[in-house]
Amino acid sequence: MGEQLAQYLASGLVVGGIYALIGLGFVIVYGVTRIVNFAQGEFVMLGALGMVTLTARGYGVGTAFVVSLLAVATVGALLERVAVRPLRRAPALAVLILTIGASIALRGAALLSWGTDPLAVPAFSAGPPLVVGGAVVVRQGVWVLAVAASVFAALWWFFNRTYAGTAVRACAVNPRAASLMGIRVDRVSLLAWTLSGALGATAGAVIAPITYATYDMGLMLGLKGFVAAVLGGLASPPAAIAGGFALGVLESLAAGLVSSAYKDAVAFVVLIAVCLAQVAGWLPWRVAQES
Amino acid sequence: MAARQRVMVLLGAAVVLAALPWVVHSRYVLAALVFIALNALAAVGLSLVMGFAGQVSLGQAAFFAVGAYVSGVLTATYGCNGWLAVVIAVAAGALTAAAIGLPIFRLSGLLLAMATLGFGIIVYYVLVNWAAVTGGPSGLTGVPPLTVGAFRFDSDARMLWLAGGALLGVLWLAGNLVDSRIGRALRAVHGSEAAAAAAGIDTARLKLGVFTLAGAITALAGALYAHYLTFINPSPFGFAYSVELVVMVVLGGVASLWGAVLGAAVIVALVETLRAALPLVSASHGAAEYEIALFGVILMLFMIFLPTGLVGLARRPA
Amino acid sequence: MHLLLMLLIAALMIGGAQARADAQEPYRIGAVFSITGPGSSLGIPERDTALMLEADINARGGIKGPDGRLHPLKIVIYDDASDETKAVLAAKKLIDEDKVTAIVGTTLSGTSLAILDTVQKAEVPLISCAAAAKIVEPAAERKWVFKTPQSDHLIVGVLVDYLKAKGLTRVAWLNVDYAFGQLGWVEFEKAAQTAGLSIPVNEKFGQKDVDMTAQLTRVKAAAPQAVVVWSIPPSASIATRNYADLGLKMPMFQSHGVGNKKFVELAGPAANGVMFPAGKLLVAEQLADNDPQKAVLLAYARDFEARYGPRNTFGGHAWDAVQLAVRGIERAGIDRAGVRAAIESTRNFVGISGVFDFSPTDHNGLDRRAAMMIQVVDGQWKTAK
Amino acid sequence: MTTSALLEARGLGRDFGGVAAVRGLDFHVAAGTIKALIGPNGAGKTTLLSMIAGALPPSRGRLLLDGRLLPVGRPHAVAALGIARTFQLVRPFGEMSVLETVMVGCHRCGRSGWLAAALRSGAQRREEDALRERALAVLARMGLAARAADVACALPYGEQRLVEVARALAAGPRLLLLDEPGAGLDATEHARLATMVRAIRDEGTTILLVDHHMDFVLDLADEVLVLNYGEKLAEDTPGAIRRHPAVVAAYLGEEAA
Repeated sequence: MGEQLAQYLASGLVVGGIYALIGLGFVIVYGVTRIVNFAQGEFVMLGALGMVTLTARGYGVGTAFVVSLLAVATVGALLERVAVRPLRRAPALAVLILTIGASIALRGAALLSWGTDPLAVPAFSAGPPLVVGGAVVVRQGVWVLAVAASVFAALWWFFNRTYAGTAVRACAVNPRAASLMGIRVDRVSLLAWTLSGALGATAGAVIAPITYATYDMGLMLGLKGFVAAVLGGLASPPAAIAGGFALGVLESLAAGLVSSAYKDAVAFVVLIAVCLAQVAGWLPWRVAQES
Repeated sequence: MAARQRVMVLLGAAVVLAALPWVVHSRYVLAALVFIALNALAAVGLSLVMGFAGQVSLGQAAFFAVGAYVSGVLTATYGCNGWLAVVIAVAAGALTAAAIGLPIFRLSGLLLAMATLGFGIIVYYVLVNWAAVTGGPSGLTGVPPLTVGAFRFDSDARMLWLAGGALLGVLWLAGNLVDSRIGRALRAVHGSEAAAAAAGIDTARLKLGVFTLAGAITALAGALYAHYLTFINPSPFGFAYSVELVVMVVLGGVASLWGAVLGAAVIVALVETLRAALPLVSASHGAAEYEIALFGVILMLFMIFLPTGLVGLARRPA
Repeated sequence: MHLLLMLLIAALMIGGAQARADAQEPYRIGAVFSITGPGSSLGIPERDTALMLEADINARGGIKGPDGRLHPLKIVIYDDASDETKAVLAAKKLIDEDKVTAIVGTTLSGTSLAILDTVQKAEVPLISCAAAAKIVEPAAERKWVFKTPQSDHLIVGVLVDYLKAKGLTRVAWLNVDYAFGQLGWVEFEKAAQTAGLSIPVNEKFGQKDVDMTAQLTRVKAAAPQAVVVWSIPPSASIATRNYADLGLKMPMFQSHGVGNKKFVELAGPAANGVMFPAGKLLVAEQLADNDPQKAVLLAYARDFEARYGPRNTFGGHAWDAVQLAVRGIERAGIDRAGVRAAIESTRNFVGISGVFDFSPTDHNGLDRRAAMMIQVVDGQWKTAK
Repeated sequence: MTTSALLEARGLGRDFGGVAAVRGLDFHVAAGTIKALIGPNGAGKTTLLSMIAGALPPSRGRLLLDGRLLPVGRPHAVAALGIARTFQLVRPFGEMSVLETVMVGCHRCGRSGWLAAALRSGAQRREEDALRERALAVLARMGLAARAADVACALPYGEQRLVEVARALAAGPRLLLLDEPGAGLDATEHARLATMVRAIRDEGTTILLVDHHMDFVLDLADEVLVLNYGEKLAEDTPGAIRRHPAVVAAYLGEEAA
């Protein structure tokens, strides 16, 4: 049983790392703009399919990673400029529907460009899986955790040690005050969307070798990432990371110890539970609402 | 719309509806109109929630599924009378909505939208995994058509009378409601919740009431769907259908009942036209491939340029 | 509003009228495939095969009808996007607007079951390319409906016989949580009981799951003699790789759902050794020369691979369906009832999925000979020993 | 003038994130009087009004209407007890007409439920007519009869304020809370408002009024409560307030300067 538990934990952490990366994208955009970006999962899909195309053309994993990251970050920035900005005064629900539209449009575009077949991406490094404390971890799983850790560290540095990062944080706390202090809120919004595009692409690129890439992979991953973000209160990057790992482990334990039939429902039960707990005031933190 | 005007319009529509099978003989066109009517019913329900309670439900397909499965299982598995099953299905839709709405309507805005999304997906998993009752992913066959004496609603034309009649009836009731004290209160809540509450309106109860009503209407559409197709399985009731309903409502114009009907008609017609037209352009792509991208783009364009929908376009002063 | 309704009807009618405008007197067969949506990996080769057959038949001058004259063949293909309501509309459009004599498809069991009522009432022969047995059973109630793929109980039966013959009696089971996986499980549970196999664990996973390690860890703990995974790629491939990564060594069995190159391509070396029951098409070259299907299989595989890439059994289902419809039309022309009767009386038709013997009580027409065990060896399909 | 207290506050306090907006407040509003609430920006006036209206739960203390506790955090229940309010910022109901807006104000006068409304029962139609008449009467009184069919949010600002008052009045409240009803009105409109408020009082409605406009307030009110940093600075008749040294120093002096 101990070995099994270790295995559930290990697989849960790898999957949780993916959710955490996606959840971070939600938190950054939500923090600054109070928008739930439904297209976050599509960024992940684009990152993964970008890796497919680039590695198939013979580029190395590193080059492919950087190029697809930049490309998807550009998509994020474009989306902000073309679609989100004109609606900056609209109600939050209108913007939510807009991003749902964006996610469907991106999915449709991917379907037309890449087709419906799942596509494979080579692992970052070849070799048999590692055994850690009785649990088997594939090498790409280690990559997922390593990349997630580096991204978290880089984000921490960015938010706490750079001017732009501080500006983002200021906007997240109080956009009006930030603008009074001379911070260009519209630029910060652009930055947030670009960043979330890059984060999504990163998640997509590292998981593609494990999950393969398909045009419709974004929806479920995006939703799980959102649940991770809500679990962490939607406003705090470290909490979203914790939420991601918690969700991954919870799903894995549910599949392993309870029943695999309802494994995917776990995330959504958690989602509703967190929402309700928030209303009832049972949570030590609050989900930041539209101010 | 004044009450009398509304009655005239609906009566006119009823005459057209009654005469339609003598004018249109293609079962395909009639079936498309049946699906428009069923989608429009569900969309009218959602437009009440979106336009009058100011909330987005991303799980509306779940109520369609509840209606379809309650009525389908009762008749196909337990041999229950069809109309009784439809009534129970509608009640089940309302009860489900009330039960889920009671806790989640204390949430607001985005959290509420996401909670309804979660609810919709959970219902889908229940349909898939509770195979003993629902037949699981491979579905439930043998749902009987509805009958009145010897008259069976088993052809496209007859089903169109039923579904179209149900739609007109719901439009009449919902139109009356919107024009009443309750409807005014709903519109007030949408306009300013705080001011509405100060006027003595129990906003939480009212919103819950609308959500319940929408659940009932959507379940009615689902029940009729089950008796029309005589077969149900979970896959039409997934998240995609919830989003499609939102698209219909947004397209037509959020706070307009006729807008929801228009939205449903346009979407079905668009999909069918696309299917007819696409083979002329490209043999290698399925129509649905373009359909997905097209839906997304339509949704975005409408939110950016025409948030009041097609009805808003018509109303806008020239 | 009335105006809009009228416009709408007009638009729908124009859509239909266009298709009717052909001058010649072609024979029209309708087809509904899942070219998009979850069923697309099956629907696309089906569509390709139908297009190929249409071109080949017309290149030979068309179909010789009961009037003794050659008629061109027109196959009207619609995409149902793996969606039930779209399938119903497509079927009605084929029947009333395109005036087809018979319909082939749909791709998936759900969509086929959804259009049953339509074709039965309209009295149009339907030849389904979907797996579920209940599409054509009981045949007495499904007068107008036939299907070409081997039913689940047939495929599962071949697998269970094989397991038993190899002395593998403790078998773990995993299936994907939609119709294909569920129907497989229902049949397997039944067949296993009859054959005296025990199933220490049965687990599910989603088609969009990214990791099945948790389920496989439970399997590992139960220490069965063999494992069956009933799914299609990509989840089937992910499960296969997770299986190898966890170091599980017992033999792994899968379904005919992995009978395409995509499975091997995605799963990589982990796919080696995987065995699955499927039609003979995949190993056509290795069949004994006296196998009745060998020539037909080789010809189809050659034609298909020359145009579209590696063969798979799904395209074969469409080949059988179209050929059956064509044979019916050769005997009865555009008389739908005649075509139906012709199909029902078809005996000894050598197709891709097997040799078909239809009868009023059997609208699938296949038996155990239609499937065999196949093994992946170094990325290639081999007849399992 | 009667002296029985309609509304009474005891030790009322409200914090926002540790900062007290209102603290330890005791006062009462006598039935049938106009009480004015004044104080500089941030003195806690609107916070106080929101607490009375039930929109904001107090952190401490109690509010009593006729000696009975007011429901907390349930504005519609407070409204049911006969307390109506206007808002500092006009809150129109979307695209609603003036008549409908005022009819929303008398929402509580109606009884008919969902089913009656959907079926347009006879009783429901009669009730609808009664509500319409009542709303029209209120509009006529406010001099807005000609505006009944107009879209409320398209009216000039001053008239929107009057619609806001009409909406509150339509409920037939015992206690009317007016949050800066005179803001943005010109002199003639101000005079009209003052006449109207007096008339409302004379019909027996008690009024609690927040305003910045000193002359308007001191001229109109029967009693004045002065707030400063959430605490009571003074509570007295207008005449006494004009001479109250602390008030003059803290507030009137500022105004005068």
